[in-house]
Amino acid sequence: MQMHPAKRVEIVIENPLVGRLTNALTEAGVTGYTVVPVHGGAGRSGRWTREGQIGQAGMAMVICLIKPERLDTLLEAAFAVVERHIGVVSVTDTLVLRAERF
Amino acid sequence: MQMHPAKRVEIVIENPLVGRLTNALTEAGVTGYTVVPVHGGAGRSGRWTREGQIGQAGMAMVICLIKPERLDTLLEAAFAVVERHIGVVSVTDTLVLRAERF
Amino acid sequence: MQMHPAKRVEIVIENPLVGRLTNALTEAGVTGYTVVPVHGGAGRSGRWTREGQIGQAGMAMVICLIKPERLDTLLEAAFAVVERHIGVVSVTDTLVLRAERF
Amino acid sequence: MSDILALAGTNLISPIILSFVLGLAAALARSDLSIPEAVAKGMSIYLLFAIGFKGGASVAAHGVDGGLLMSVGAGVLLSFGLPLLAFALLKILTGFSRLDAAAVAAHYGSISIVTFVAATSVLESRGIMAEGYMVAVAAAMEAPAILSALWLVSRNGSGGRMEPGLMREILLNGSIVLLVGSFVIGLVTGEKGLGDIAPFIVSPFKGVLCLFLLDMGLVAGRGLLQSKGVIGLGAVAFGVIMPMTSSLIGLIFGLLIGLSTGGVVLLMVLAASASYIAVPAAMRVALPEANPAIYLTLSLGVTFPFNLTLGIPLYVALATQFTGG
Amino acid sequence: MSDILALAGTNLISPIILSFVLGLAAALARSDLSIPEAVAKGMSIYLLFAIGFKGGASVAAHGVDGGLLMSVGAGVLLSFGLPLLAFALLKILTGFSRLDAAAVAAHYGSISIVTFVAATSVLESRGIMAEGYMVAVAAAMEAPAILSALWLVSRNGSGGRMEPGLMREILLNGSIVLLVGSFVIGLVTGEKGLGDIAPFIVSPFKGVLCLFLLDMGLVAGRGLLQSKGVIGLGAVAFGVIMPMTSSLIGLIFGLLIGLSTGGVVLLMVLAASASYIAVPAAMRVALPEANPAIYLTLSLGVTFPFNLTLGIPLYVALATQFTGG
Amino acid sequence: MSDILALAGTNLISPIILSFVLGLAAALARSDLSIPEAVAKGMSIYLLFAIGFKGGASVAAHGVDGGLLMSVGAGVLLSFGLPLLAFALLKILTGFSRLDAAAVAAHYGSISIVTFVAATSVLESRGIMAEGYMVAVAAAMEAPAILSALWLVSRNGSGGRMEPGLMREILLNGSIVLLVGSFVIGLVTGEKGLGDIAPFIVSPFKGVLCLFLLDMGLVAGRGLLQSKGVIGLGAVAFGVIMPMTSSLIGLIFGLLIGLSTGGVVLLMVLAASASYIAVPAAMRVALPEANPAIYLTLSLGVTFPFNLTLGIPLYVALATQFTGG
Ligand SMILES: Nc1ncnc2c1ncn2[C@@H]1O[C@H](COP(=O)(O)O)[C@@H](O)[C@H]1O
Ligand SMILES: Nc1ncnc2c1ncn2[C@@H]1O[C@H](COP(=O)(O)O)[C@@H](O)[C@H]1O
Ligand SMILES: Nc1ncnc2c1ncn2[C@@H]1O[C@H](COP(=O)(O)O)[C@@H](O)[C@H]1O
Ligand code: NA
Ligand code: NA
Ligand code: NA
Repeated sequence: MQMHPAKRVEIVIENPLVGRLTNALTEAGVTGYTVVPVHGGAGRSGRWTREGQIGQAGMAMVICLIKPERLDTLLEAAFAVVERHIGVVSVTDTLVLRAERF
Repeated sequence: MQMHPAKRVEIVIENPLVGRLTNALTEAGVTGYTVVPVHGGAGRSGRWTREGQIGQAGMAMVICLIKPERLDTLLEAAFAVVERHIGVVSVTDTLVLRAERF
Repeated sequence: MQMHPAKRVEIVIENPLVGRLTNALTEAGVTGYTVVPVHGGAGRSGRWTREGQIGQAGMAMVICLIKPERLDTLLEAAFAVVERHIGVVSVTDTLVLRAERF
Repeated sequence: MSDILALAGTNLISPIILSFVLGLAAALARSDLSIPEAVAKGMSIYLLFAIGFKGGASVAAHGVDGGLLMSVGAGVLLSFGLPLLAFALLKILTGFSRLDAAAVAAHYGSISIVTFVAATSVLESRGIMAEGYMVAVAAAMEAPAILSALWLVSRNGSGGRMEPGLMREILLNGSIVLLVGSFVIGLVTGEKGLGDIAPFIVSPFKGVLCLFLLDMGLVAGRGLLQSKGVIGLGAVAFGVIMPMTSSLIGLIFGLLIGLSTGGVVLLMVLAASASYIAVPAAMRVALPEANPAIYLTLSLGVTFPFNLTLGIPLYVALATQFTGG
Repeated sequence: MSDILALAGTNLISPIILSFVLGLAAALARSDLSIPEAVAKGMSIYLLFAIGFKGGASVAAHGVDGGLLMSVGAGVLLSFGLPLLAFALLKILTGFSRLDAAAVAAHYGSISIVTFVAATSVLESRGIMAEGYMVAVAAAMEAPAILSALWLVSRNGSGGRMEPGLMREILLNGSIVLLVGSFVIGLVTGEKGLGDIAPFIVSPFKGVLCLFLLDMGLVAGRGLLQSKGVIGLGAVAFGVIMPMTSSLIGLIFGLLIGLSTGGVVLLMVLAASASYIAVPAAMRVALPEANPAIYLTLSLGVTFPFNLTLGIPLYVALATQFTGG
Repeated sequence: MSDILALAGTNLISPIILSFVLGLAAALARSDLSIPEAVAKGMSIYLLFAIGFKGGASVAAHGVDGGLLMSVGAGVLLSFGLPLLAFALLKILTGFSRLDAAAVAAHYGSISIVTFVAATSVLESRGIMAEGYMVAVAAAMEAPAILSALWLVSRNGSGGRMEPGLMREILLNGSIVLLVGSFVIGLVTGEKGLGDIAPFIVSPFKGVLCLFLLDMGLVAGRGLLQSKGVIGLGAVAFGVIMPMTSSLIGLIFGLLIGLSTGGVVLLMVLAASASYIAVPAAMRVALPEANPAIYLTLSLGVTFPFNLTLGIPLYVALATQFTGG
């Protein structure tokens, strides 16, 4: 089956910032992403779980599949939001079906 | 530790189709997959979130780890289900422990 | 943007073992991971979904981004927990922003 | 007329309607207020269980008459037939593609159980009785409309196909099973069973309905925002004209069968209301190329609020007039 | 005998049992009806809190007597001992491996709190009183059976190991903590406390139980489908013979302690019921090689429905007979 | 004094407080007891809706007087002003950075609606009436404190910035919208509306509050474990001295406005309580470098339990004393 090279960007970010991140992505021309819930985690700011939370806090994972040439635009837009906040960003090489969608 | 090359296929698909997809995978001889919930996303068919949904709608992510030589069978089975629907498919090279399981 | 090579380890494991796994990772010096809920899946031990479950059972996905040179330590720690249990482990090459965090 | 307006006025000033309005307003103002999906689903299970059980217990108390079979038959007929009417109306009022029109039509042949529940609670507060078995009619009307819509599409060769397993999925769809199942439980355990669990399914019912409608308002409002520009004036007109027309057909059927005033109202409401759970899910499988933004916006964003606020009082007024009840 | 059947009949025609049957039927018919995990967990927390609180308040009202300590002691003894009986029976009736048999045995020594709750509500509707502290006995019986099972496995050298932290996890397991905690709160705040929150934990209790059993039916039914062929006729026989046998042992203990009729019934039910939450989770950690499909199917798919439908009326009949209550 | 202690004693022996203590104890003992996030959020929506509705219905019944506007004004003033006091106190008692101190200050100017709800239920059980519009005061006090805190930070040039959209987010925050919205619904539908849904929002209220406080205890306890060592003795002292001081300021305001005894108590409670939902979320956006462990531990782990157990009875005693009520 015909596959096309792409980048898979995975961003773990605090819930109150998800809207800002996806807005920034949209403004940067990124039209596709998927938001996955996160139940808990650990990092430089310590360990947490959903059960130890009240209200809107907690984190989410935003996954973007994108054409390789658009990666830098995306990362810059994402970084502007993520910069001052906790969370991580990773980029993996991948292949996608139906390239016309990206 | 001994690692074995494998493919990681990630399919984002509408909830009402998850059962059809996993059935198709099973019929194609794929015995292992993991279904992860999705909270929201955006694509060619617009932006959505769980909170703007009622009933069974929304999407899910199906992740399959598979021996490289079985990739084509899997993609064909998956594509037959996904074809007419919204959603994305990506394939990444990966390594797995305990190859006898795949 | 400056990216640094890293490994992305993805472990699917039973819920009652998540705490043990993250403790083992912490003891092995891994300070960062993300836990994602899993809604269902299939493998050598059969097919299951959240809806067919009562109580604490079910599975979760633990994702670790880690410096390549620390991979072996991580895998050994993880394997000690996962060994006798159902579940899968995969390792993918990736790139991360803000390497000082890993 | 002024009577209807007065009725509508009283209806509008109720916690139930105002909760829906609050949700709608919060969504349109882009507040982050939201009810967790699991809780909303839990409340809908509660409402289905309660309404089914009460219907069954009421049939147990009053006995079944020939009306049950006739009403179910009428409901099935309506569910099969109304999509054809809707399809024709859509061709006149909108420029929707054949596929989109068929998908919308399926929704209007099927029913909205929350509209039904809201109507029940309006009847109750006015002291108007209705046949308990109308719940069974509601269940019977969920599915046939989907078949009509698929037939509308397949007539010209392409598009909709009856996927293997889809029919079973539709008929064994959670809300049908729960409604019919709890109806049967209510029927079997009767007054005694109802007495046992009344403090759970009767007393707090209206309050739960308020919170559920708050959520419906949120969902409808967010849907409207997300699909701005998807539907034009003609489509909005359809969303109001269609329920008014179908309610009249429901009225005729109800009078012919000889239902009580309350029964006639409920049949009108079932005819007038449009599905927003079972049918959308079926459409995603059977007609994936049809645009969900269109049918969800019409059903949930136009027709549901219309029925809830103006439609129900109108139907009550008409039914009272014609049954002399 | 005909008496027992009549009792069973009345028992079967109750919203509680029929809700379970509805769930079971829906699952076996492969309907997509489902109750969100969070809501099901919420309901189980409600049930544990309510049953614990009411037990405590009842002890506060009637005073503690020596029966409390003796009953808890008897419960612990039963929980330690019944796995040995179960293990022996399994060796006779099935071909399960040592490991699987031990895992199953752990479940039957421990208890099912929903079966206990269902029995309480049967007693209530017949006007049979029971000691409030039976709730404490239930809590005490959850864990010891796990130790017995691990001992059964370790006896022949391999397999089960007491992972560090497992013991604490079992003893501080959510349902034990909630049951004991709310029992103590009920004990401390007494009738006044109960009065404060009765409209929450007393009146709607049976209704919530119905919805919870609907979910149990769904889960049990789906479990049966997923594990078709895992258990044979011998295992099914075990799933019925074991609770009947243990209930008799419970009967003897109850009579020796001098419990009231209701108390004897509840001790029989505790003995006869099998865990499906705490013990499975512990088994996944301690005996991961044991097959969960076996122990979940037996406990949830065979013994739970048996106790719910036939077992409880049988135990009530026996206890009434022997206590002369 | 002994009076206050007696009051505190009675207060402590209530299902509400003991449920919180149970949650706290379970978390500290590292039990896995937990209430699903969706259920906890569902309960908080229920509590907000119920408290808002009842407030509105009570205003509808007793009429509005000038006190409403004055009280809302006083609330806004307190919310703006108390962060300055908190900031000064923190500079004296702790070594927190400017940023952390400002973030903590925002929490103490804002309010905790659960503390308010708990106080309402204490007043009720003592038969002390309060103005229904205190609910509106609560809503008005949520946001201003955030602005004060951002001003405290921006004064010295760096750090906090008012992100675009943040102001709207804060003002249209779910709990404010729900509280104000249900207050208005209660006001509009009045006694009749309340009668309709009282079996849902009045009778089971205290019971739901118990389960919600159980969850708060679990969250507070887990938070304390996770942030051991983050706050020192000075900070703990702040967590007790600050609410006592603000409650006195609230007392003065309440007396000046001429509120009833119950109204004075509630204004004291609002002043004394610290936010743990709206403000933390706003801080994550506006002051991401401030340490959440500090402000959550202080607000949820120190001040909330203090107010719940000792604070409320103290405020009731003081208000009774000074209003002569
Ligand atoms: N190395 C890592 N691998 C995976 N997830 C991580 C890692 N580091 C941080 N995270 C996630 O990002 C969140 C915030 O991390 P931090 O900014 O390091 O406190 C954590 O709670 C994790 O969910
Ligand atoms: N480029 C992308 N990256 C990640 N997820 C995507 C992307 N495009 C689409 N999706 C997901 O697939 C769903 C349907 O996409 P579409 O078919 O483009 O409407 C979206 O709601 C997203 O969850
Ligand atoms: N090949 C696979 N790809 C993705 N997930 C898998 C795969 N095999 C197993 N899993 C996941 O791991 C769980 C246990 O697998 P197993 O140990 O094979 O029974 C399954 O329920 C899946 O969630
Ligand atoms: Na209709
Ligand atoms: Na037992
Ligand atoms: Na305050």
